[in-house]
Amino acid sequence: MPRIGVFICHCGENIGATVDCAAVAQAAGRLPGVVHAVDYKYMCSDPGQSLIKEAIREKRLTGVVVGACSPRMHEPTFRRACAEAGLNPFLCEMANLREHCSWVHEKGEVTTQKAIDLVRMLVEKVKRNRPLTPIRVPITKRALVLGGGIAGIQAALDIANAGHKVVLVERDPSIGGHMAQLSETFPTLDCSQCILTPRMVEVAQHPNITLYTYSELESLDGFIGNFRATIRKKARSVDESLCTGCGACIQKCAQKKIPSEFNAGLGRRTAIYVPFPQAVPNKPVIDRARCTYYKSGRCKLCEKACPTKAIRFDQEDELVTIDVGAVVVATGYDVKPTSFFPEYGYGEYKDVITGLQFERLASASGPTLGEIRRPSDNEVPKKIVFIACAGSRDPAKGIHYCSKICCMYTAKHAMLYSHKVHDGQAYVFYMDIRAGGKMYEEFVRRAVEEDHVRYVRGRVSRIYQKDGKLIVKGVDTLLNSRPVEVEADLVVLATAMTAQPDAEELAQKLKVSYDGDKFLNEAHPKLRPVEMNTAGIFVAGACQAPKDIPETVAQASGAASKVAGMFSRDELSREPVVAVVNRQPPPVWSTCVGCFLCETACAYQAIEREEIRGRDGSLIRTIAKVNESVCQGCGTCVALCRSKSIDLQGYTNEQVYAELLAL
Amino acid sequence: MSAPVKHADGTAGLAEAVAAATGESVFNCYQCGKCTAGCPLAEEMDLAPNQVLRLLQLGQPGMDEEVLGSLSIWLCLTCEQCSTRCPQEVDIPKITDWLRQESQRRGVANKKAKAILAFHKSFLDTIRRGGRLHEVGLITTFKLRTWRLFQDVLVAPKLLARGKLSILPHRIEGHAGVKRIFERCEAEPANPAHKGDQA
Amino acid sequence: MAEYEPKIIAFVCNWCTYAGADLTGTSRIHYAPNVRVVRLPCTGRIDFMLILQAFGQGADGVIVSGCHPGDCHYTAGNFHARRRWMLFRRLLDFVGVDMRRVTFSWVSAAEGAKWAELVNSVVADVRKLGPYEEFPQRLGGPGQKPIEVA
Amino acid sequence: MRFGFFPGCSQEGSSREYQESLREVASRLGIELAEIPDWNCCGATAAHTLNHRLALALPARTLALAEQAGLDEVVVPCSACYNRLAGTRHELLHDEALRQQITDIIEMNWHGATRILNVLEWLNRVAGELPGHVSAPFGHRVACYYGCYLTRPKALAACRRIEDPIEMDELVRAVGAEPIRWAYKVECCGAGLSVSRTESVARLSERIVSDAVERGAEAIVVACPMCHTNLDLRRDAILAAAPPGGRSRLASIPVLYISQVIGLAMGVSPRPLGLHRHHVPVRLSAAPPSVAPVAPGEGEE
Ligand SMILES: Cc1cc2nc3c(=O)[nH]c(=O)nc-3n(C[C@H](O)[C@H](O)[C@H](O)COP(=O)(O)OP(=O)(O)OC[C@H]3O[C@@H](n4cnc5c(N)ncnc54)[C@H](O)[C@@H]3O)c2cc1C
Ligand SMILES: Cc1cc2nc3c(=O)[nH]c(=O)nc-3n(C[C@H](O)[C@H](O)[C@H](O)COP(=O)(O)OP(=O)(O)OC[C@H]3O[C@@H](n4cnc5c(N)ncnc54)[C@H](O)[C@@H]3O)c2cc1C
Ligand code: SF4
Ligand code: SF4
Ligand code: SF4
Ligand code: SF4
Ligand code: SF4
Ligand code: SF4
Ligand code: SF4
Ligand code: SF4
Repeated sequence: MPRIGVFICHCGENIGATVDCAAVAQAAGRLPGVVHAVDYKYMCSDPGQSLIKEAIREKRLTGVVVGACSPRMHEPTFRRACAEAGLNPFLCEMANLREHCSWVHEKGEVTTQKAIDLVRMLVEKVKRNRPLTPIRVPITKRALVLGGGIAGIQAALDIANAGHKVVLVERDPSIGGHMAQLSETFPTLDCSQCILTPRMVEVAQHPNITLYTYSELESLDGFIGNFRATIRKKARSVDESLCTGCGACIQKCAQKKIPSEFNAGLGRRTAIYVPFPQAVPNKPVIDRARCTYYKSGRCKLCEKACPTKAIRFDQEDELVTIDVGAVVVATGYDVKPTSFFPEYGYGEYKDVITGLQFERLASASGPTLGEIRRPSDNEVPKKIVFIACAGSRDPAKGIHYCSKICCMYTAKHAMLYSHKVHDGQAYVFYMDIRAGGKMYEEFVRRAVEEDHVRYVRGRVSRIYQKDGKLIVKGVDTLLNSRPVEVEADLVVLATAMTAQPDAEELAQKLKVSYDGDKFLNEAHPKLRPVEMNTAGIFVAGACQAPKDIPETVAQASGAASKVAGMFSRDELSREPVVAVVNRQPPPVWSTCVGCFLCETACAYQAIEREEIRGRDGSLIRTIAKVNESVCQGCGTCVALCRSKSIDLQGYTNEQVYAELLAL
Repeated sequence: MSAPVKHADGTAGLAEAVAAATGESVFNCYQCGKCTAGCPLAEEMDLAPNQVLRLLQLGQPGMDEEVLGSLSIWLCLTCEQCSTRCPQEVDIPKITDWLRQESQRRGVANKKAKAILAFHKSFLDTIRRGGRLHEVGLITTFKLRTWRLFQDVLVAPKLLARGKLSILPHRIEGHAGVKRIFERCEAEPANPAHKGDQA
Repeated sequence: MAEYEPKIIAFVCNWCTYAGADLTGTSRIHYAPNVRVVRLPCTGRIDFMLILQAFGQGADGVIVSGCHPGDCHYTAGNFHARRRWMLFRRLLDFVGVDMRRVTFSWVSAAEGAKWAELVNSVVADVRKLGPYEEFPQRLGGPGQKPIEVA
Repeated sequence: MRFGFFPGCSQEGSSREYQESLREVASRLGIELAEIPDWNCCGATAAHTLNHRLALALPARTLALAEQAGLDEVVVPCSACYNRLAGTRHELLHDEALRQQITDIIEMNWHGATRILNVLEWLNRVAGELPGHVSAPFGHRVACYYGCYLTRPKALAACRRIEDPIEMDELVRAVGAEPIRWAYKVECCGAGLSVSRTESVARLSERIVSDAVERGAEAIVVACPMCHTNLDLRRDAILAAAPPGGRSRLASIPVLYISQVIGLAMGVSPRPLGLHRHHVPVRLSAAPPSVAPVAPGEGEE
């Protein structure tokens, strides 16, 4: 038999002036199962709490209802009091007599009656409460960081500096990401590599960081605190432990004309290569798809050249499995190629390039050693046109969103051009200038005021080639929509920043959600910007949305601090408001029919499949099982389950129906 | 479809009527100007294509009338260059088609568009009569309508000499049916979906 | 029955509407006392049978209210809820529930006044409709066991 | 093979050489072109401009007649007619209510059974037959001009690459010509304003002819009577619109229909192809192309 105690609080005058608290307590006392009912002036005060504790001990209460303020205010207080008196804290409920009753209604019988109803509902509920224990999950204190761009580098260093182990996995032969390709960076125009490369070296040397380059995530299992990652280390064809990075092999390589990814196609590289001189690790890989030996079975010039005999043509991919407690996803972005733009020539004009290619032209480490020369004939362009929003804000053909950073880098490009080509003229065709950020507007104004970049407000309709010039046909909507035609030597498209082509695949591997544009979704756009909806997985950088370096780094540090915060404890502990699938003695096992509607309902991937096997190991049934460390307790699955096999602890069907039946 | 836009005096704006009749919202246009930049006739227009849309978007007193009385709507060749490249997929020719018909209905067509209108009307006249275009008939009617007696006189003999002009019109068997099609199409108001009438 | 007082049951989520109703209290905005609130973690938890049960229990009107779409504490919970509400509507309609008696709404934690307005307007509407006698009778009157679910 | 055929009005008159040459090519390829019985004018720009319903009803009558005649596919050589017929079909198939309204007006049933083919689509379909018939490869550098209605609107998708179509280029290459890369493939020639605003047409067409000439084309190839009229018949107006110095260069470049180019390559003599009907005389020496053909779409490399 339940033995419920009811405690009605006056909150001074707050409740007492409107509700007849004594009458409520009396009425509660008459409810079946209630063995104790009192009212008191301030329940949350020490004497008030003692009242409850004593009653629990003396009356051997099996449940407590406090009729007072909002549970959002004092539920923890009273649950703690119960626990101190030896009653499971989850056997305590609160009826909201203040915010939902005395403060919002007139004094009188009706209001008192409502208070009685509210108490009765909770009494019926609490009779059906079960003792629950907070969920505890052990934590593996090692983080996996996916992607070695500035986001991944920053996150890895922050976590490692907090004293935790980090495994950094980068797909390319070197870390660095897009930032390594940039020339100078807005709004300060500091040299990108100068600020990045020291960080890259730090990563390589940090005792807490294990670096896997030329590697990819194969699979991820488990849940917060207890993931197991399998990583594929692609065959470099070079034994890293022997290689000294001398570069002799590269000098001798038979294949020399492969478009360099690092130079965005503007330079050439060899088949055995390091992507750029400051690469980390500075050890080559063989691009097997392009290597003569792998194509024809002959060559091995590199092997002959190598003084340390490090070349390994027979090396195979290697799978490594590691346990980690948290994952930071920092896989970055991609840009649309010029071939995407039909009206700008389907990528057929060599002197129509992307912003990223311009970065390489402007970079001292680039194919032109920082001189602005156009790809077709290596001439210095005297008239250059920058086209903003190329592919962005173009629902018809491109993407609907604003890529956010291109207004700024276009201003930067125009500025760098003006600094390098003194007799040149830069034009920018734009729709809006989006320069929100510290010193950003000032930066754009400088381009206009000091460097005399001519900004034309209008979108370019078409580009075609004539007599070695690129005819750019636009319009100035500020000048009564007058046509503006520029005969340009070089055209730079601020092409859209898009998600990585394999973002969807990766998201599915990680079981995290992504938006319609394949950018990964944070858990909440304002309040949980670095967490993802799968507990224990965090996000940083441009894989979440287009962003510039300052924002990327801020988010990376945010993600790292979340990880470090998590790792500062040995166990995770959470409220046990989670779903459970019922289990019954065989032969029923469970009423779950295995329809897995709940699985589709759950936004957190908390539903797992459990196989029930007979003694002989034969499969009897597959039923749903909730991973309680992942479940957030939203109850969506419960509402969907047609066989009522899954229930939400703390808000079970029985409890909720009991509340209703009390009315 | 877009929200209705009212004029200050409470009458329905042209933008709303356009949306009702064509399903095209002028509010989708974000004034990038790409349409105008590619339009072959923009230089000859009194209002650039994007400006037509802008006037409709603002719908201030007199703006709708300015659009309906413009020469631009008659110059448009329906070449679809603008709509093909428009990032917001605004179907300008479709809107223009409707504006022309509305302009005629209200009798406010631009005076300079007279020749164009005359040509189109003459064109339809010959079809109304025979079911097919009769080029000699077309040119003659057009001349009569515009008094442009001498222009094209130079071309006609060339055509005749090369056996390209048939003097006698061809009449299809179903010409009566075609005539009925004309009658039905012209009987109902040309722009049935237009609701907002102005004083 | 001289003074008919409608009985309203409200299913609300803990994070938005429950908190919103708390704010109504802290702002001392008064509203009709006819409503009884059932607190749930999320509107995703609400199912069709709960609404039926409420009517079976003698409710004259039901309010279902949670976070605004997109603001849900549980990323997707109220999207599920929203889709399901469309389904609920049809189901409730099919079972013969008078749909004028079910109100779906969104009240955020900041919308104290909106909560009061919502309750008042529902109470006024349901008052006009009169007691919902047909429905509980069809189910055998108040106080019966929870409806068994197929 | 048998295809339905809709010649369109101008090919009964000012552009009859287009029809003549098409029929000549078809018959040599053993293809029957079955004219839609009692077809009527598509209404062209005029109907479009003046009365939307009429602009749908006129083509709809012809579509219905084609369907009655049991024609599965109808070849429409004029790209403006193609635009009207295919456009009407598209619009009526996507709007049930409108279809009802229009079929009431034309007093005929219509279900959309007949497909409309533009001339390039059709020629590329039968291009497999060509090699065996080419006896006098058309060894000239040509500028393939598509104009507006073959490439637009997107919904009708007559050409794959909307800004730089290659269907005609592929055809002329198949008969030995060398298509040039140029900038005015899809720029408008002025279309229906030919009579009412000849000056505008002259201005637009002048740019087209100039670019073709400057890039070394020996002829312009078209697939539309309107384009032909504007570029050929209006040549005097074009010259008047050209900057004084450059007129003579623009005077002599001929404009050929794609069917005439194919016909010539098949060894058909000029007269049955209607070459004598052109305003700008077609005088092309039989010299082979000086440069090896470049595939359109390839880079300069
Ligand atoms: C033309 C241009 C100019 C710019 N100029 C500036 C500027 O001046 N100032 C500024 O602040 N910002 C600038 N930016 C923006 C800047 O590049 C980005 O903000 C920044 O690079 C984002 O860093 P990230 O680490 O998130 O992504 P990335 O730099 O893209 O790094 C992602 C890394 O993850 C790796 N990776 C991807 N997928 C996987 C996978 N599945 N597994 C393992 N590894 C993977 C990639 O190989 C890459 O190394 C510019 C951008 C462009 C395009
Ligand atoms: C009109 C307007 C509308 C906005 N709308 C949105 C929106 O829709 N979406 C959005 O994302 N953002 C919006 N914002 C921006 C948003 O308000 C800010 O991003 C956010 O509030 C910043 O939070 P904060 O904590 O940094 O600063 P604040 O909110 O300013 O908090 C700073 C706190 O520090 C206290 N404080 C100050 N000095 C001291 C001191 N010396 N010692 C101790 N305490 C101190 C202050 O009292 C204050 O409580 C809006 C801003 C404005 C002005
Ligand atoms: S428990 Fe709540 S209602 Fe009671 S005195 Fe404390 S604050 Fe007031
Ligand atoms: S074997 Fe391959 S990597 Fe080595 S030198 Fe030859 S081509 Fe280059
Ligand atoms: S030659 Fe050998 S040691 Fe030198 S970089 Fe190449 S693989 Fe490494
Ligand atoms: S940042 Fe500027 S250039 Fe880039 S998409 Fe946005 S508005 Fe266009
Ligand atoms: S919805 Fe219910 S029956 Fe279906 S799998 Fe989930 S728990 Fe089992
Ligand atoms: S309660 Fe919510 S989070 Fe938990 S399993 Fe169910 S749907 Fe998933
Ligand atoms: S191209 Fe489209 S969006 Fe741009 S101005 Fe023209 S109609 Fe408006
Ligand atoms: S359709 Fe009309 S407005 Fe559009 S580009 Fe052609 S002529 Fe200009």
